[in-house]
Amino acid sequence: MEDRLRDIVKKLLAEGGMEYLIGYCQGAEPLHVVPCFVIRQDDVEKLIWGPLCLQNLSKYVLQARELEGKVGLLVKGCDARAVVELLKQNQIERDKIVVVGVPCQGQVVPAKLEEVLGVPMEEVDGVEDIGEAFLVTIGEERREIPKEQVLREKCFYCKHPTSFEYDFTLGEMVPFSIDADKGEFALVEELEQLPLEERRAFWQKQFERCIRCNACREVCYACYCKECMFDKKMPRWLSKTPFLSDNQLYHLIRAFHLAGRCIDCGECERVCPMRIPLSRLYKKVQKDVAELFGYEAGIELDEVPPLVTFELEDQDPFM
Amino acid sequence: MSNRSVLVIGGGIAGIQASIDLANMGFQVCLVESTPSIGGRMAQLDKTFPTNDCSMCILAPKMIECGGHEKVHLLTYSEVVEVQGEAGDFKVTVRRKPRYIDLAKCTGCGECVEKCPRRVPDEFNMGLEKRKAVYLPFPQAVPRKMTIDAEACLYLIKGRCRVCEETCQAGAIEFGQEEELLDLQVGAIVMATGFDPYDPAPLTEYGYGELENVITGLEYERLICASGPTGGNLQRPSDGKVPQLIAFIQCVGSRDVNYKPYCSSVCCMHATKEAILANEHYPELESFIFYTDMRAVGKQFQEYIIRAREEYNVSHIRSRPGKITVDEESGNPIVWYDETMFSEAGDPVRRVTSMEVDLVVLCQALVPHGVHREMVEKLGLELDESGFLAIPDKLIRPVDTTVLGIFACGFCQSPQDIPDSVVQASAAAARVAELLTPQE
Amino acid sequence: MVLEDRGGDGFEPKILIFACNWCSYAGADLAGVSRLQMPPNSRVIRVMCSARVRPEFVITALSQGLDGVLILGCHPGDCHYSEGNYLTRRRGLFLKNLLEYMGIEPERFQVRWVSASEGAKFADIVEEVTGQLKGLCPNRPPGHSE
Amino acid sequence: MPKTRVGVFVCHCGNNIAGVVRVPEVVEYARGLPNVVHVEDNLYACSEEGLSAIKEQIAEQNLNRVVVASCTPRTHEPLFKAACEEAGLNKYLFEFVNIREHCSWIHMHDPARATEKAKELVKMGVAKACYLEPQEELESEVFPAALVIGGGVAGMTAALNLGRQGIQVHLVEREQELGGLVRNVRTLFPTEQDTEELLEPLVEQLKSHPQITTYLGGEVENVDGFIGDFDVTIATDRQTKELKVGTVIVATGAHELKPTGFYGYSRLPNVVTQLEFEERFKQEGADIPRNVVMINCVGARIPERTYCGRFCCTTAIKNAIWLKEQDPEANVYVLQRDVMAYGVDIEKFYRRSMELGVRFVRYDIENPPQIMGEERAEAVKAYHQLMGREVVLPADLVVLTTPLVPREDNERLSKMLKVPLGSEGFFLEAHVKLRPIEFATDGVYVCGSARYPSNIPESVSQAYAAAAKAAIPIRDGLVRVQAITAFCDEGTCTACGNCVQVCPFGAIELQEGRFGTTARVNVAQCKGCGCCVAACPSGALQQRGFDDRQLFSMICALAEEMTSGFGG
Repeated sequence: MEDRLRDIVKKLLAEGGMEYLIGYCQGAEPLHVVPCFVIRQDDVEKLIWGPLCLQNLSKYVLQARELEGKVGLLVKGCDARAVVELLKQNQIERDKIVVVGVPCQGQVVPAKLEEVLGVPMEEVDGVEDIGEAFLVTIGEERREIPKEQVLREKCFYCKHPTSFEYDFTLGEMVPFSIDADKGEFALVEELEQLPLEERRAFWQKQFERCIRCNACREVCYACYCKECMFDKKMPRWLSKTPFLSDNQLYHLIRAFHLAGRCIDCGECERVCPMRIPLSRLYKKVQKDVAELFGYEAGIELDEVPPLVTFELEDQDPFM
Repeated sequence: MSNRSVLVIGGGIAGIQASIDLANMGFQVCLVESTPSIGGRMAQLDKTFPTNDCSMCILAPKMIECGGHEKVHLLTYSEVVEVQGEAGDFKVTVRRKPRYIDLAKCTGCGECVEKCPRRVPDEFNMGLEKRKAVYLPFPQAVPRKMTIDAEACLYLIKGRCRVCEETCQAGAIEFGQEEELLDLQVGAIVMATGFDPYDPAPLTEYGYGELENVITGLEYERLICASGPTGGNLQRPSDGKVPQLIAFIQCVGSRDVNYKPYCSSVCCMHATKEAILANEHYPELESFIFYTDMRAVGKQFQEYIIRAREEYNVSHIRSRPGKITVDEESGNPIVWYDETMFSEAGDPVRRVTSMEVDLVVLCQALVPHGVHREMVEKLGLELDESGFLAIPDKLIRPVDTTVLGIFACGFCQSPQDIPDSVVQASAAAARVAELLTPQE
Repeated sequence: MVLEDRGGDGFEPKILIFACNWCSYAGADLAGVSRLQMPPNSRVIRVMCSARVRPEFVITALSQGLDGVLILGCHPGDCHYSEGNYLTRRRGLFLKNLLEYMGIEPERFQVRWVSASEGAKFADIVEEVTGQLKGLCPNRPPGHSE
Repeated sequence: MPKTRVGVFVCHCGNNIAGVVRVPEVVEYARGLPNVVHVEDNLYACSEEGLSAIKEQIAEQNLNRVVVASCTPRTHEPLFKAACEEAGLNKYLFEFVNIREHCSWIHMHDPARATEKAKELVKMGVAKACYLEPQEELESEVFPAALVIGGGVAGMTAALNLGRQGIQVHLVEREQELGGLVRNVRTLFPTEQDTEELLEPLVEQLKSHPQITTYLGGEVENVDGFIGDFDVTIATDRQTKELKVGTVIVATGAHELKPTGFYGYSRLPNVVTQLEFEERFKQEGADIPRNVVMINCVGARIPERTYCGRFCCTTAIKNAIWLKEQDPEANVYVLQRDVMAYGVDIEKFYRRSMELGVRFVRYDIENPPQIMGEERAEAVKAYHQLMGREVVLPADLVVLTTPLVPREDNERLSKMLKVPLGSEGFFLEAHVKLRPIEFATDGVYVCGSARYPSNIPESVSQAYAAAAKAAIPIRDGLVRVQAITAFCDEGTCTACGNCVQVCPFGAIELQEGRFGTTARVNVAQCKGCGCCVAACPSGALQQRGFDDRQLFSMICALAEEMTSGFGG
């Protein structure tokens, strides 16, 4: 598949009109894949594709606004929703981007892999998707690891293994089911069923750790404001010190802003240095948007975002 | 070409509203008011039914809007002397009484009032308090300028004093002032001269003027008003005691062929409001309203009556008391009235009974204002049999008088409450606009 | 100045109310004009429409320690601006669920419809919500400044 | 930027505020607030004295923000704003704090806490004031035409008056004929003229007036816009017409209550309403019954419908007089609960009816009259309060006096015009005392029984009054838009389009500009709701007078004494 990818990119570069393509290349360590910008034909060989290509690259596509030509973008099915949302929110014009869709059958969480293997990450040489499982190479040794042991949370209930918004595609894939019992919102429901005090305690424990490094915001495709409201001098929504109440305010407001925008790429949780399970917050946002307003972000281009419209028949618990 | 100026006579709520509407329609308005301030009777009310809105709170903005309007020329302390001409071209002579104050210089600071040695009964407070010979009729007065009462001023009657003149730093006292006659030319005239309370003295059975603790509705209104002589503390005249039981007697002089045959329209609601206010001030206080028919016909009026009964200790007794006597020792008035009792056999028996209360409030008839008849003559208008302005076509021209170009709104043409007066005031403005628009 | 009241039996919650100019603020005025007595725990901020209220304001108010926040708007269908309150309804619904998910008592954030003629309803709501919040602890985080 | 200098004026409102709130304490407290350079209290801030104090201090203390703590901005704001302006201070630098309706009047028994609350409200007001900015108002033109909805006596009167003021009028009547409810009435109080004598000339004048267009069988389908610029869609059988008008008068009238379920009405053939009575005898030659019993307050002044129908007593008296005039021997009884013969004319009428021999019997709501008879009403049994016993009154005809009730259509119209209905279902005016025929919504007025049951002289007066109000903006030619409109900080706008989507007035568009694509607000169309501001994640959209800094600072001011939250 990597070969076909490189062929397409070579052709696109040769045709002209595309300034560069944003894809993935190998990082300093074997389990570390990083985004890369493919500008010249020479760069094409750097491109890789596999279960460690975790990043949602659509964050970088906004750069196309400043460019003459187009920007190419490699998207997994899940990340394609971000592209749709960016189009919807007028952040990018469709003819300024070239979308190359890659089919995906699950992404690996490196930390989980390390734990399952019992081997330090640096010693692992490669991970390959072989359909039912991941094939891990450690020196000479090859080990098959069942997917459910190392999969990213969002991949368990993946509905879009293939990008549905593309100019070129590397093929289709059927949705796969790793754990049929595990519903999309299982973790949210689990939390919802706890008594109020325990939920509060749960979140307080999480947000106590927040150091407000803003990594979650920086990585979020939807955080494209020219000046974030949290950075404004007035109103100064947050104090500089990461008090718990301010941390909660920060995450709650972010969650609110992402209602109808969050496409479940999971990047915020992935980059959080304090390991705050932010997906649990954002899955709730997605769940409510779906249940209350029948809305799913990043699917239909002409669907109006849920909180800027209404139905006369909306639920009304406020009489 | 019709004259685009309008004369409005009377600066009560009706006159104020008519002036504002006319001015907003682009007419030049001259508002003539006989007292030193606009505001009229509404300014004397504490609260208004059925919302218990504080009367001054809603009136003051209108007074100020009217007084400050660039197209309204206020002539307070003035009277219409003569009117000639016809619709579209009336010639009016107005007399400005001397107020011995230079309006341009007076700041309304009130220092002269402090120093003035002469005290006379204060008509704004129904004589329940004294004011000085130099005075501002009430705090929210528009214009906020002093007036020297020529009939009370020591200098003007006896030729000595002039303390005010020494006090006034603005140099606004002008004893040399004389009355001024102004000639106006207007296209139309709006009458809004309002009402006076009827003096219940002729109804000797109620002892008004004899019995200290029998007062009138408007006197009561000043007593319960926070800006009144007692600061809103309800104190009865004889001993300053706060009453626990109050009797309100309705139709005093109204609906009575011996006095005024008509219904004064507002007294049922007025009395109920007064009873509610009393209870608001003193939660233990109980009121009895002696009435004939409880005429509560406006929006939210019935609900107001029900609230009075259910929440404010107000009882309505359907009877017209025949006599009021007094318990000499306590000074308590005793109200004698008919009531229907039932014998042991269950037969009804009308019998006279009595109730001793702390205070009696006579809700007297309201009659056209004192200047009314004089104005009617000067304007060549006609009266109906009750003394109100005759309106020849009530159905379709309810604010047109018998003289083309002269319109009437508010109490001068029939008894009515504030909203109805305000409606008629605007209606009069509409009729003026119609008259003064050249028709094709 | 109210600090000493907070906590313990004498806890007096502080409630922030956003009221739309046309219906709910007028309803609150009517409550005043009608002299309907209610506990002095609420403070009204007037906005032209309930839909002006950013959810961020609600979150901020709660985060700063106010005990409850109410958004009052015209009844659905009665909005002076036609549809603002429908937006309020959606935002309110969403925010309410989110806050509860975070473990914040549902009483702390409420949306209600109060018309210009509903002075009594305004008074009832203030009474009711004050009572509800008295039943909770003061809104303060554990281990923070107390 | 000059230093912020706030002046605070605390009103006693006589005793209304000072009787509960300890004003001197509030004054002292306000002195300690940031940026406050002057504080004083006034007996009545709204009196000329109070206003001149404000004006003087603006000059003397060089105030650039004014905060008045008194009553409700809904009635008094214009007054204080005007005072600021007179003193040379932009009126948008004024902030109102309500410590009367929202404090002293509702906490009368707790002066201590009411005082605390007043202080906090003042603090919030001052906090907001510091962020106020001067604003310019936009003026817009008024389209010189008016719409009158309803072609009854009120609507026709209003239309004629406007027409005669030289204003173009569109009159919409849903029936095929003008006249409304009155068409079915036989004679009119107080002149006792035949209805036709009133209606025919009115209709004639209306139809021949060059400025007035009448739409019979017409329905107002839609109204959009605002004072000065309403877009109206009128549908008649033949056409759908789009119109532009500057102002609108609602004169849609009301129905007579058909009292099904009361006193055998609709079951017994000789039990009719007053209006049916009039219709019946409008035709010549109908037999005049000898024994007639009228029952007043049917369906009115009862727990389910508390209001009084105002003129139904008059109608009963009028019809009773007519009966006695037709047949002096007739026995006419009016069973009543209070005879609402207010004023001069009705009382005179009432007295005349008694002189003619109409007998009034008072009944009690607890003990209502009863109809005797199975197939038809034979008699009415009533408890005679004065006699203290039951009386049986033979009846050839029973006439039920019922009140007017609101039209079902009111609700639709109220939503379309964005004006409220009261609890009874009649249109709710802006202020029951001093703005009886205006709505809170500018440019829309009401008259006649659409507002509350009114007799003809009253309806006609209201119609003239409504016409006066509707004429004012048209004669003036301009309306001024309050500067509470939204605006976009294009530098931070991301053009996400949320604001465009939520704006109920289509006032926001995405446009190309110095900062690329951004939102832009058309101020003339903006109504100042602020929906867009709350929908804007970046905070680029703001509302003048209600911006994020202003509201945020109020929250902070209130919360300052609190420790931070999210506890529980």
